[in-house]
Amino acid sequence: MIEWTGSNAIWIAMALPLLAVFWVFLFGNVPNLREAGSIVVSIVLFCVNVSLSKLVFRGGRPEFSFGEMLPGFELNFVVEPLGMVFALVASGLWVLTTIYAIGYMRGHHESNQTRFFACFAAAIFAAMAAAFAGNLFTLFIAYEIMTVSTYPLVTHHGDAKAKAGGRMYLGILLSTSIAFFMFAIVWTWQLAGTTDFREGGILSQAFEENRISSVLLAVLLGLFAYGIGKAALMPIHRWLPAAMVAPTPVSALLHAVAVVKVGVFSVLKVAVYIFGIDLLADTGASEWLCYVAGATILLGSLVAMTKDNLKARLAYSTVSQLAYITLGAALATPASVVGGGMHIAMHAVGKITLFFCAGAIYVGAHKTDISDMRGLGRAMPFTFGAFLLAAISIIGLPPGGGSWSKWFLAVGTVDRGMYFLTATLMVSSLLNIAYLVPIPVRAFLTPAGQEPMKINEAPLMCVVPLCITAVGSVLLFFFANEIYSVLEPIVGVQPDPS
Amino acid sequence: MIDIYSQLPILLIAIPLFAAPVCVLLGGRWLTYLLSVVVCGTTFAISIGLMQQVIKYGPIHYEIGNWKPPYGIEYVVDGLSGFVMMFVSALAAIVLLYGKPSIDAEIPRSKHYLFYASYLLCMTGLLGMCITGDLFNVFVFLEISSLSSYALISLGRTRRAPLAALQYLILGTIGATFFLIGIGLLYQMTGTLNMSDIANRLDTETGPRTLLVAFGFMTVGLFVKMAVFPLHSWLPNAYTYAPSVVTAFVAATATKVSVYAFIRLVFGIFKPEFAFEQMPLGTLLLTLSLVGIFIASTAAIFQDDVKRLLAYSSIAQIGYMLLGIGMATTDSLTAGIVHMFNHALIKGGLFMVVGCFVLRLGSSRLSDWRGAAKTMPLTSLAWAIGGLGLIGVPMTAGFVSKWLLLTSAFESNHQLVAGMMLVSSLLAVVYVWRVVETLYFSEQPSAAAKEASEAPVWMLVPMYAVIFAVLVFGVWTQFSAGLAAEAAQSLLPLDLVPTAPTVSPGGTP
Amino acid sequence: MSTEQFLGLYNYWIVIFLMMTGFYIVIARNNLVKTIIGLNIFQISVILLYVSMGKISGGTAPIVPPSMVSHGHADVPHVAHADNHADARPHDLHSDETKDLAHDHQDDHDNEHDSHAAQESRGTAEDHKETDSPDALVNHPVSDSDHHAADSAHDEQLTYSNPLPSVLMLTAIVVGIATTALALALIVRIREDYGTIEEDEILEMDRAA
Amino acid sequence: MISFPIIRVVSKLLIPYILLFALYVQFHGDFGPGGGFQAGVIFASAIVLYAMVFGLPAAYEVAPPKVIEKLVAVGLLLYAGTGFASLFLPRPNQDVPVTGNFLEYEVFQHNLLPGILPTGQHLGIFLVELGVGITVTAVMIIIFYAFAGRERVA
Repeated sequence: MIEWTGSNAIWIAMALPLLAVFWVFLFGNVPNLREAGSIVVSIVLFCVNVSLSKLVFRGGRPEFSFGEMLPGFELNFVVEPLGMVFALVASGLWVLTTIYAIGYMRGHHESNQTRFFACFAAAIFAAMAAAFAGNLFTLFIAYEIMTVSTYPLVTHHGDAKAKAGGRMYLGILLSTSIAFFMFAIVWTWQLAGTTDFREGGILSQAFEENRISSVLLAVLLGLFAYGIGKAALMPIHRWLPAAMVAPTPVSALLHAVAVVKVGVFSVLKVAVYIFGIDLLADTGASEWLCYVAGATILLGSLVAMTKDNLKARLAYSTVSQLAYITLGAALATPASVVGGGMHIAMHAVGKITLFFCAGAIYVGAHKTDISDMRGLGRAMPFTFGAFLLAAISIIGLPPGGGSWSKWFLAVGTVDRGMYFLTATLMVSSLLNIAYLVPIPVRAFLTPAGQEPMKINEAPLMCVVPLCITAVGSVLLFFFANEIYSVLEPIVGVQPDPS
Repeated sequence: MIDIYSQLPILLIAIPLFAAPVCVLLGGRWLTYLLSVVVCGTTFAISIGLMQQVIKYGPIHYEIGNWKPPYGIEYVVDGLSGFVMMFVSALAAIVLLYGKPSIDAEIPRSKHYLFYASYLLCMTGLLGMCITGDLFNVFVFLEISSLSSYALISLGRTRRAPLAALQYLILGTIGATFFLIGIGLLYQMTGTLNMSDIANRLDTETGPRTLLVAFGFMTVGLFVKMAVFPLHSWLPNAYTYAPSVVTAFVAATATKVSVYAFIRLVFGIFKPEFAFEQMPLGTLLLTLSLVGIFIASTAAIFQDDVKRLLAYSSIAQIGYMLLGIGMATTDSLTAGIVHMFNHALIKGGLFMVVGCFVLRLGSSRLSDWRGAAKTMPLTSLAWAIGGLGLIGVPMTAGFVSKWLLLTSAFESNHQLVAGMMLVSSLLAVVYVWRVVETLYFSEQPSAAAKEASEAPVWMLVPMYAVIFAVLVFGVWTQFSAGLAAEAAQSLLPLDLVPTAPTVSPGGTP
Repeated sequence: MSTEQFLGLYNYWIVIFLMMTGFYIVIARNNLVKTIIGLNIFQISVILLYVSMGKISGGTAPIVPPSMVSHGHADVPHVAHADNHADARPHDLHSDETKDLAHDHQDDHDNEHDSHAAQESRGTAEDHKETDSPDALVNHPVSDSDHHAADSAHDEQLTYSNPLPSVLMLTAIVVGIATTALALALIVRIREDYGTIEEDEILEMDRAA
Repeated sequence: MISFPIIRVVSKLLIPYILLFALYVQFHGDFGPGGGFQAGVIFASAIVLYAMVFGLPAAYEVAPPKVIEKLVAVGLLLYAGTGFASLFLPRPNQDVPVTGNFLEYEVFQHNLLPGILPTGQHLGIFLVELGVGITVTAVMIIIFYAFAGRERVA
């Protein structure tokens, strides 16, 4: 038997989604068996991650290595708290999304469901690999696998619009990662002689030895920030709205959780473990990134307000929210980094709820435009109720989980003395209210249009997951302290041994 | 009894050479096909045996007719030549195994036995170029492979095929003659034709000007055969109008073997110090290959014929190999050699996919491929995977060589080259993905694609063997990168000292 | 470069002239047959280059003289057979002695270059010396005093031209013939398909198609 | 051609001598200048002359294209076969029996009819030259046929 150790758990966690891929292909013609397998695997994966997290949060750093893939470059996996949180969020939400996707896909009679579920599992595999990646090289490989495996999901419908969206998606993500990310990794490797993620960063020595100036450090950071196109920093955010042509479960899991979070997660990891927050703070190399992130926060929110299509609005909202996390990395203070890490979880749970709701509205009422949703709240109370809860969390109002992460980010801006950015955060929150809250409010309070109300809630398999996530986003408010304490070690604070 | 192991080097050449006239004698279609497949398989097995011996005991020397080396012809198998011969013979065997339906469809039946004879001769020529340790012999084998490939290309279905073959013939002959002039000048200076003997006798440091002339002639001659930009003009037509099987075989092997000959020339005969310090080979290669990569990749984007698209892509990919040679460090040379191997796999696989589509859809024009993924899912998937390899996405073979090239560029302080290389590889995304989109996401399938059926199983299996190899060698790099590293190590044990003072990593000023 | 030197290199001038002529024809002619003729001239120039390289003025064909054969060789020596497989090249000088001769010749030709160049101070040997090629092919059959068989056979009439370039060129000629035949065959097919062998007309037709 | 009796008569007279000369060059190639290559061309020229004077159909009867095509292969096989044969024969004068390398003619030494049959190196060269001669003859004729008989064959 395989002994239950941390390092075994790592490869098991990565093997499970792959198993799901094969399972789905194997039983592609037997929908029930195919989907039952997906659910079982996702639940098992979550349990594995939970048990692994206990070890990690106590201060363990399990490792697993596939050995050198290329001379000097190992396929190496190390679990640290940030990655663990990300893995927990992704795998936990995968369970719900799978259930939701079954309801959605069946309710919609989508074609090519086998390809859909297989690619879905492959994307989760990539997310796990990215979360556990022990060095930049491994992270890069996981990142690219995710790009390629999600492309068929984006172009799922196969029409001209999907094709254009897919082209934008693949074009931006692949080209930025090849042109910038890869370049930055090799540059880092040349400077530091390694690409391992280490506490305190690996570039400080090169800087002390004058092999790189602070200006070039800023350039390198830029290569990373824009190379990781999944972080959707303006002006390379266009792929994210374009990817909204995908079926809603895809948008929900991938473009609220897995794909985009891999992006910001990578940015955080690079800032913390490659540059080291001390180096960033001392050299000011990340200062420009703070402003770019701030601009993205504001512009994303502003654009979101102009969108009438619900998914497009949520997409721009995501662009804006992702920039919060990038900002957390760029501010490079302990509070901001931890806040950024928390926001990964908070935003993931909140945003997936919103997308679930969008999908449920589409399945139940066949509506995609916000202006058509008047009075729908009475027909779909659970859906819009959940929407409201999640919106509160995203905006950052208590009792939503998002309030904590935004608080720590704001603390970070004050620590760095960037009051201008503090103001930006506040303005952005106001904008969030402006573009999110009216949707449920209008749905509940305005009377329905002239058409007769024959609309019911979406199928149970759609509604249950979104209620769970909505409740989750509120619960996170109360468990914020736990998340904070498990994330603290990434900025050098040792965990409480008790 | 005959000691078969000691005779392996000559058997590698003699068996296919012997089989070619036998094909002519036999005539017919099935018998010659079976014979050719068996011979190619045997050749592959022999090359594996040779490689094993090389790994175990070091380079093998074989004296033809038992004449001692500087006078007799010597065959030498070392890490590099063994490696190249192995993948050349492997691809020759697989392409032939795959190609029967395609050959039946594209080549007149009365010419089949001649086709197989030419195919075997072409393979003999390519293998001979690798194995021989004698410079004039290289020329002879070069011409054997060239002549037979001209004949193979002219077998294409359209009337443009003979013209394409003729264009190739004219340029190829000029290239080969240039090479011959170089050989003559070297012989004049040293009085010997044995490569290692020439290397020993050639005084590259204070040598006469004739040396420069010889080097120039041979380099340009091989540039033509490698289709280095701007001497590539023969390649697109030749690849486009040749029968699909021929294209798959020639594209996968011929230019690679020329690159091999070039590596031998630069590192084995002329010393790298001469080539890169006295002659501006490094700058020349870097410039030509970068310009070539950009221009050829851009040209590939605008092609409507998939064969032509891949042909331009080949010109660009040759550029990557030359980048590896041009940076002239052990690591970059390793990357160049690995890319030879990887690209042979990828391009061979992709052209095999094209062959399947041409068989079923009757055309290699992109507009006829619309929506073919519905009716030919497996073939289309093979294209997608091969295409990812060509782009260099992680877990495919293309990534390995690109990564190695990138790291070696950084190591030798060619950051600009590294950046341009990455940007240029984005162009590959465009031309590969155009085809993927056409296959998978076309709303209006073409008439041919609607009625097409999946390619026959015995084309699919060998094709997937190659495509699968693209994935395997993207993960398991010990084999390809390991052998290449050893070969590079033996060719260029020490990096050349960079002439311009640069900040060396790790050193404090 | 003095006039004398210039004329002394006459073989190279001829080669260069032919080469450029051939090259020009290949590039400038539209007619495919003429292109092939140009290609042939181009190849011929290289053949001349090789042959003139190996030729010694006054040298004979490298046939092993009877005086050497009588040194206990039962075999009748055969000479300079030519065939289209390059393998046979070094075997031309058949007996062991001759092999050794060739060997010694190569080992020592550096030292002896001067004396022999003086002796044969015409043609290529001189040319090579005066251009900066030190190891020009000096073709002297026998030179070293320590060679047992050579002593008796050492006389002027044994000066022979290096057979190797000629043999190499025989191979090159075969290749040239094969190329030309193939090219002409292709042209015949092109003519049948297009009705013309003018390249620009063919390209015009292709573009129209 | 019928109207040129002189040409017909002269060629008829000449062709045997051309063939004879070809054979001389072929088999005396071992002793003096000559060899299979030159001989093959001379031999082929006789056939070509015959074809030019008496017409292609007559030449096809003398040298049928099918046969000639196979002869190309036969000549090559003779050459390559000599090489292979040397792989299987033992080297002379060795303590431990070792077989020869490819095209190692020394292994062809034998004691049959010494002085009349060639042996050793001589035999090897003889066979290889013969193969070359056959191939060159056949190739030259086939090239001629290919061009001269284009319309009729096609």
